[in-house]
Amino acid sequence: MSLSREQLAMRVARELQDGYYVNLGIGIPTLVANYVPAGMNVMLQSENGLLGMGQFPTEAELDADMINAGKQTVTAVKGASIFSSAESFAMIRGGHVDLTVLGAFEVDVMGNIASWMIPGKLIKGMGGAMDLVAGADNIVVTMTHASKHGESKLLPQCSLPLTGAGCIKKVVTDLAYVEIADGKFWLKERAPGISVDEIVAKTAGELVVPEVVPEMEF
Amino acid sequence: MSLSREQLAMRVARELQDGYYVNLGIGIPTLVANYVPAGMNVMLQSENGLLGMGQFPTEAELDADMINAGKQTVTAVKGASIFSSAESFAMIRGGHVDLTVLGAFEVDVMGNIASWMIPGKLIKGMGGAMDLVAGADNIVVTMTHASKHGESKLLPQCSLPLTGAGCIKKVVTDLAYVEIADGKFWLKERAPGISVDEIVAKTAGELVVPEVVPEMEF
Amino acid sequence: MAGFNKLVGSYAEAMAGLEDGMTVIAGGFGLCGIPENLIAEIKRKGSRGLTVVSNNCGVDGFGLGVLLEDRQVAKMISSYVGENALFEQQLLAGELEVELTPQGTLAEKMRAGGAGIPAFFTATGYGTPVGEGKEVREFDGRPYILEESIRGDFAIVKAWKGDRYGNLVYRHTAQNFNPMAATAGKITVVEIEELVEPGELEPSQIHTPGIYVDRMIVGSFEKRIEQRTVRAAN
Amino acid sequence: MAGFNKLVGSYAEAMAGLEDGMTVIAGGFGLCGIPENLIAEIKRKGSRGLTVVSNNCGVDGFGLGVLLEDRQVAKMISSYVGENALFEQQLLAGELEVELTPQGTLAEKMRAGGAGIPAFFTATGYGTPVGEGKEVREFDGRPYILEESIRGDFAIVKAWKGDRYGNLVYRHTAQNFNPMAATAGKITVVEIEELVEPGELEPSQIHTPGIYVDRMIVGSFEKRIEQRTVRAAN
Repeated sequence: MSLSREQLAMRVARELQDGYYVNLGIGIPTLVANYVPAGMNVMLQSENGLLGMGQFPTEAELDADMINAGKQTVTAVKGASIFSSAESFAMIRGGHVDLTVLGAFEVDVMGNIASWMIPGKLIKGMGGAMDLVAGADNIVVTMTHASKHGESKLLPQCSLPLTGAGCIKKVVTDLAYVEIADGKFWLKERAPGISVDEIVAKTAGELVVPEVVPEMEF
Repeated sequence: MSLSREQLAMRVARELQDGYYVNLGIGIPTLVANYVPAGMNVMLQSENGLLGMGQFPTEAELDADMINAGKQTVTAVKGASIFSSAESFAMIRGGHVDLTVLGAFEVDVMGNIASWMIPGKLIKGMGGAMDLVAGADNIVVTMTHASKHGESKLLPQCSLPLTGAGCIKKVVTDLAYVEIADGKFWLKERAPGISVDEIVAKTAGELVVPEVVPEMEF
Repeated sequence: MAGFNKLVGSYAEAMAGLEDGMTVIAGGFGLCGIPENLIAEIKRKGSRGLTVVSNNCGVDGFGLGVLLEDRQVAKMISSYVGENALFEQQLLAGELEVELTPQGTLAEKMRAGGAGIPAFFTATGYGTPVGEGKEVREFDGRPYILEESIRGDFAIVKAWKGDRYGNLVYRHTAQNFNPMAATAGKITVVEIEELVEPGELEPSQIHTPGIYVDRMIVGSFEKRIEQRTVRAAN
Repeated sequence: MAGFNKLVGSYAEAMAGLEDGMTVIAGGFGLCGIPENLIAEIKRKGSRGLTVVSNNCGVDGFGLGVLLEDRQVAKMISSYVGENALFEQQLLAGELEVELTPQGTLAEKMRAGGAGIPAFFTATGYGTPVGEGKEVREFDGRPYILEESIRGDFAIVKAWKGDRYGNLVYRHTAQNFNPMAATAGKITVVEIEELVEPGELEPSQIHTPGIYVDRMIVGSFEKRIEQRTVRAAN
């Protein structure tokens, strides 16, 4: 069966390492914070200027001056730091964040990502996404493998305007974990009960399939 | 008589205005702080990261972590701020300092200044001087009008390596106050008892002399 | 020190000199740390044809959103403008121009504008619509695009504590774009929550030195919350 | 949070991995805010052929000056090196290369290096020997030169207070180049005067967030004064 939102987050969480500074995008990426392995510590960076984002506040803790990049009220963990947007993006763009997790509309075999704009629909803007994909060395994209209409989101070439060029190496979808290298997708793991054939059928870009494709375990 | 060091500083101090943020170079420029007119307030910027430099410390106040750009121990006035070198030069290079006073070896009719290097002698470095002359709109150069050997320091073209190009508009020498515009020196004031002829004789670059040249008063 | 007293007596005085067609840089992220009353004064004043540089454009009826009601904004330079129906309507009607700029590039453009740096190279936006028409250059084998800095005729800033010399401290994540905005205005106007005496702020803990500040006023703030998220107390 | 504990047990551990020919960026201005003991460890270790990026090169026998004694430095990138006879001697003998860089450009090069900006335009140095061979471009009718950023294999930094996550606060003007240096090292090593518990430093008052810091050690410091200037007490 294809992965649930929670399983997607759980699978992404396996990319975490102890001591990682991590930026989690809005949506499924945010859920990754719930699946940090026991005994492992990560520190969450929120691009509006907070390193060490904590949980939501209680009513008593609620403070309009304390928000995250999703404009949600949050708290700070002990040892957090708070700084300007320029400092925050110096961190991001200077490659100091260890892992960035974000959603996407499409990725392609060249590591391109489209995640911010669908021409014809209203353009809301890229926010910090272009900075995050350009600045990070280690990015995990998480999304569904295909659209509701069955159209693959893993393409030979992105059809939508790009967020970043040649920057994506790891994709966790509801069907598979795929890496990108040498102008190809490389199938590394499949979701429990999902056949290689289904993944192949739903991957439009060139996909390298090894003899054995391990099944994810949860 | 040609101006003393103190008179040079006094004349430069007349360029101050209430509320000015001022950067004073090492040497005579430093003395300008002693001649701020009564009732006028200026705030001194020291490029190592101090806005609101105060007087030297007493023995009791002495602190190795509290120095100015000349590496002298100093204090901070009430309302001072202390910041990084990047922030300090953002201020300077962004044009936020109202007046910069510095010494020079030579200036020329194009507003070029040479103040940091004499080839053949040891090169100590430019420190912050190139940033100061490039960043400030309002710069006063103070120096002797001619060398000990009588060679003019106000030249058609600087002979020494430049500190900055086309940035100097005001020069206070021991003989005169001269402005630079349209590729010429313009004689504005002469030191008490100094003849226009002497100033003309000691100015190698083209000098425009008005019918009346007021004498400085002290 | 009379010459350094940045306090003004009214919001009208704070925004005096703002003219139609000017560029205004505003601090704030979403509705957090926005100069609420300075924005309201721009609405009251009725200046038109403004270029507004701000990460977001508020929401309908609050923050910079109120400047849309009387069509005062000709152009927005922002990274994200998705919270505002009136914005969408004016954009689709061609009444509003928008220049979408990556958030980090926007922050750096303001900082560079204040710091005398007219342009810088960044990897952000290379190969995307943001990079179109911009110079591309490789450094160490990687392509970067050239981005130019931004300065404003006015910068409007919200701080927490300030002394009359204009030394400022921001509160929590209400800092965001405010320190860069403060450096990038030909005239920088700040509203603060709390006036303190010079010397009360520790010199090395001042976020914005007073040299950047031209005018300051003490205000009171609604501080509307955009996404109210809470957890149950244990 | 074990993974975030930046404390190391010895100076040898702090500088482990430093190899001949590497680039080291050092904080400090004159003798103020210099990482005294990290410099001493580089001397002890004997690494050679180093490129050292620092505003100054200490004085004879103290600060970075001690690295000249055994000719460990191949190249200095500095704005001012006038306080050091041994420096002069090695420079004139051709044993030492020096790249003089305007102080503000040097600070910005370090900041840019840490912030992912490979190059920026600045007016500083245009028309001077510093501008020779560099690209010139006009913006708004004024010429600027293109300067490239600096990164180091190591950055060595001196702070005042720090917690074990590497969050740092600097004391007075000992801040100077330290915050930029901290961002620009592949490995950033900090020595502090006083260790505090995480949470003791107010989050919005931290000068250097721990994300930039790889290793930290608590040291004791001589803090030599270069120009001792005092006034009589009233």
